[in-house]
Amino acid sequence: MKKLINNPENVVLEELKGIELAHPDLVKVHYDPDFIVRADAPVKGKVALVSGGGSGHEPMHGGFVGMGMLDAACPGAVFTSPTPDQMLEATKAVDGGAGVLHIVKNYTGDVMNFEMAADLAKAEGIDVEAVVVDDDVAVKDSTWTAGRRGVGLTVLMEKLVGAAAEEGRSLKEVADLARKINGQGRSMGMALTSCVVPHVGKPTFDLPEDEMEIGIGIHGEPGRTRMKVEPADAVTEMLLNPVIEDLPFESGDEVLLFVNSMGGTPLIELYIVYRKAVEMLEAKGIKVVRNLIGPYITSLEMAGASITMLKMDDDLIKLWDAPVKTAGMRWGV
Amino acid sequence: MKKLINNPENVVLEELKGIELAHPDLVKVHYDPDFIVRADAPVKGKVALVSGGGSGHEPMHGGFVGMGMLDAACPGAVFTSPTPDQMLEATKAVDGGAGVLHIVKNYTGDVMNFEMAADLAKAEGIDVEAVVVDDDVAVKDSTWTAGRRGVGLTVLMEKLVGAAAEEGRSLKEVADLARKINGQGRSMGMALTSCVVPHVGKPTFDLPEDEMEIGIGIHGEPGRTRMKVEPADAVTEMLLNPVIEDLPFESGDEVLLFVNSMGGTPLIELYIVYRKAVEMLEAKGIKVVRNLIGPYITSLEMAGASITMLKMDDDLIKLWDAPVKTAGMRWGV
Amino acid sequence: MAVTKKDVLEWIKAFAQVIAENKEYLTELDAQIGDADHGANMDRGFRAVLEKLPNGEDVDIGKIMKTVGMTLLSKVGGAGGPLYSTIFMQAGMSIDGKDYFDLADWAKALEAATAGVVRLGKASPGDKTMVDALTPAVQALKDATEQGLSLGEGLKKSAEAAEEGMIATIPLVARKGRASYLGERSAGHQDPGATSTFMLLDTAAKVWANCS
Amino acid sequence: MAVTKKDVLEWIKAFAQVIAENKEYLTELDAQIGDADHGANMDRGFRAVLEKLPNGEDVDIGKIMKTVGMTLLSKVGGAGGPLYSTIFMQAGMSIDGKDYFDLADWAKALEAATAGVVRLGKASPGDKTMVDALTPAVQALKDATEQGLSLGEGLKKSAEAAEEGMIATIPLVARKGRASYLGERSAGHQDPGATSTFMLLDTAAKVWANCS
Ligand SMILES: Nc1ncnc2c1ncn2[C@@H]1O[C@H](COP(=O)(O)OP(=O)(O)O)[C@@H](O)[C@H]1O
Ligand SMILES: Nc1ncnc2c1ncn2[C@@H]1O[C@H](COP(=O)(O)OP(=O)(O)O)[C@@H](O)[C@H]1O
Ligand SMILES: [Mg+2]
Ligand SMILES: [Mg+2]
Ligand SMILES: [Mg+2]
Ligand SMILES: [Mg+2]
Repeated sequence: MKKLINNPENVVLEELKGIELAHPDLVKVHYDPDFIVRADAPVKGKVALVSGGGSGHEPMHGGFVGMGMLDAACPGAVFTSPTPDQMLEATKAVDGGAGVLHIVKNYTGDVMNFEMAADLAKAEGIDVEAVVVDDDVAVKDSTWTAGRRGVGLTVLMEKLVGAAAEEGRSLKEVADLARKINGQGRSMGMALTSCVVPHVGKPTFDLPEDEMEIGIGIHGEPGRTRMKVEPADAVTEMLLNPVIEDLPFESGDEVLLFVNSMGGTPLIELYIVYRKAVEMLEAKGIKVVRNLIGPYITSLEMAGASITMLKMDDDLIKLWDAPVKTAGMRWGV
Repeated sequence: MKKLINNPENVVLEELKGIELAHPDLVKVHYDPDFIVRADAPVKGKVALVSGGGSGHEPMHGGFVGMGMLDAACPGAVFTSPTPDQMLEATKAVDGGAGVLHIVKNYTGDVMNFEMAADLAKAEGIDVEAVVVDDDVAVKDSTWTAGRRGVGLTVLMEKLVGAAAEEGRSLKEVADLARKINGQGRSMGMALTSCVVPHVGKPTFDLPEDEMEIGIGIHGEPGRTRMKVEPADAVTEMLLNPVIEDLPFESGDEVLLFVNSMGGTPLIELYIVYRKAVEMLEAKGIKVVRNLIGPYITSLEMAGASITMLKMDDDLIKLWDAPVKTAGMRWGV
Repeated sequence: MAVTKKDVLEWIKAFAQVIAENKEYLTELDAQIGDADHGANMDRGFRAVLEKLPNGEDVDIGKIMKTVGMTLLSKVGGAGGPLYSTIFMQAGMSIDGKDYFDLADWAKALEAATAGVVRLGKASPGDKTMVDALTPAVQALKDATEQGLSLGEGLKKSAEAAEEGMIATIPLVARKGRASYLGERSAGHQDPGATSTFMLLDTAAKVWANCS
Repeated sequence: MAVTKKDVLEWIKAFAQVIAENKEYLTELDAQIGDADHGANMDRGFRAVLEKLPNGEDVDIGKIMKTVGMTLLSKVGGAGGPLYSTIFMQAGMSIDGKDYFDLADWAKALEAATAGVVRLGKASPGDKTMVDALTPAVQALKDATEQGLSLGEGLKKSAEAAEEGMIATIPLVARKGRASYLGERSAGHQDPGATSTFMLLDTAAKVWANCS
């Protein structure tokens, strides 16, 4: 295993220390239970946003704590959802009296732990709503299964809903907006290499030098199919077409196009994918009105990329353009 | 070779197309000769900043074109310095009448090509000054050799000098500021894995699974020493101590600390390194007043990190905090 | 024929040991169809349990089990955390106030635990989860109680039933948890949670074999 | 005994071919002590040269060489681009206006080319660069001219001298170019630029062997 880490057991703790030292102007870090809150929490009268999940997806979620985005993030162990006590304490720390929205990625563990935390918070008199993100079209959806995974759309949701909360919208409005976003955004990802979970010390899956995995999850969960490596343009088609067809996105739609690195894929390759994706969308009469390109929801050092598309409207565009000041996403201020 | 690319020969062209499609609000892309200029170039009366170098270091330099940073960037082939005709045309395109500063990383090819371009531009009546960045302490400096390489400090210089130009400082002032920055900034990097140059198709160097290379360049040039992989804290010491000792940085100094990913190393590891670096600096009485953490000057998908330190003063802090609006670095606007 | 407070403490300590020894194995199973953390998660949780475990004074068995459950809840995370927490919380509530219990008590406790897991995770038998180990184990305990088998015999039968349930997860296509994302590709792999659950019941059978 | 315009065109085409065939080899040499692009750079440059190469009408040898030089300047980049551009520009200026040249002319042309490279790159012989192939080749051409050797003989001697110079770079510690970053570790590797320069002069010796 080749990583710039010390003891694998201390990875998250040392990362948190780094974040605390690096961004005292943006966030405060609490330990035991571990969570990150914006420096000025709680913000009186504003709906507070809490998210969280396993570590190893940086900058998500800790890097998205700050003005215009999350009020708190709860980091679990690497690829392991955090625990209810973290979520409860974070919820209490950021509640400004207008209620708290939990943004939960649809993984059994995340959902269960957040549900328990919400119950505990409600018992303490805090108004809590939860929204589950499940945008990954690589997974077949069904009421009989755990359903789709929450992936790239989470990043967009945290930004957009964060802006809405900053505007002073109510908990119900903010939660409805989050559900609307979940309804009109879709993602799919792929991997060229496996990630290595620190405490495991070897690749989660073996991918031969000439193969790739299409439809991968952000924890190295195997995908839809394994196949020979194809050129970027073909890969882009394999990711984008299922995304387009699922919603479906249609001619005349205005979208936000998000091309994400899984961690090990550098920016130069993302632009090559972005280029092909825009060409494909243009050919279908779908207009890209906003974009995001870079490593925002990663899977440790895994090489690969994901594409997320979100149908936009005037309200969403306004919310996207609104100021945001976090370590991982910043503009307008 | 596992990359999201099509034909290796088209990597740079397709990347430029992607950048053009993604950021029309920030930049314009010219082809043949290839260069990127800010969307509102030339800016009348402002000193223009032109940089460039081989591709494969994204977001540097193309991602740093925009308000408050570069006016133009010239992308060469992957890891190959661009050619004088690119630099000449870029210089002409951005000259707003106040002269043009060339920011050149100290590699034989970059220096020669930029020198030729400057001569050609001067012959056309444009006021051109050049500043050469050579901050890499991994290389022994000497007048008998090519000298030190230009690495991480380039990113900081482009931001700081860009802000100074935006303020309306003269070409001489801006060039002097750049030389001052070069005089008080130092860097050193390391690699855990080799990068793969697209047209080569295999790793530039072989690094066994249990070894790392300390003092690596940004083109996969071998470093000072190869050794067994060590924990992040030990690696941080190996990078930071030579940086501190070279200038030297001393107790009471205020610095900007820049922890950079070589491309394949994810953010979580950078924070672990940052944490250790700050602890070391605090112990020496050196105060970190600003920081930058992320992949800003990369070497394709190479895993590894570099540390850059720049001695700050009130003017530099003001320039650092000044608004910048580029694809790769953005705040204050 | 009863399990005492001391036996319960020994069982928990022994299981922590079993988990530590099988950490890599469980993680390896999870790597096949999940995210390669089940062993590490359980080990982190049970190391914390060992630190928090009461020495047996001033507490009853229910209290001990609930302490284990609370510790797991705040230390494990993932799906395994709340589920294992529920097993101990529900079993603890079932045995609350007692300093010892017999086979019938244990059958009831494990039935409550299983019901809690099903309530939380909404998995049915055959979904390729720990429920596939728990359900037959509960049935075996009930049968053993009815048949009047000894404590040791009953525990042995429940461990065997859990083992069969665990092995029966191999051909199944997962419908719950992370493995369900794999669809058909999840078949052919043993469920990690069912495996650790078998170990839990197997450890009970071994540690409590000679309780009298 | 003279090299004609046609011979010059043939030499350039043949060299483009040699570069295409040795692209991987040159890049491999550059990977050892540089950045693994010398072969790709030269190949990109000479493929562009082939496209821009005049067919020989309305141009003299000087013009042809300067066209090659300008094309390399805008297509190669790196250190190799300006340096190879200089070789052709300076040689072209030296032979300007002519439709053929003899051994003495070529000795002067290559001397001017070498001087241009040294002016630009500031390398001395022994710094482990293409200067180590050029310098002895120029000396060999001058000696051959003085000794009154034939064109073919003189070219052969210059190619041999360049080859020796190229091989002599192996033990050297680089003091210029990217290889200098390696310090002592650059010893034991042959310089890629000296290697392509040997190929350039070797191709001339072969293509022009029977010029009369
Ligand atoms: N909905 C569920 N109901 C019951 N058990 C489940 C459910 N989802 C997952 N499990 C169990 O949890 C195990 C995985 O635990 P673990 O790896 O610790 O958590 P995670 O899947 O969050 O990484 C699975 O092997 C399965 O036995
Ligand atoms: N200062 C210099 N003077 C003469 N030749 C040089 C100098 N620097 C480099 N070279 C030559 O250039 C060659 C490398 O060319 P190339 O790989 O194309 O450029 P780069 O080093 O920019 O990647 C070296 O092998 C060496 O022969
Ligand atoms: Mg997990
Ligand atoms: Mg080069
Ligand atoms: Mg798991
Ligand atoms: Mg080279």
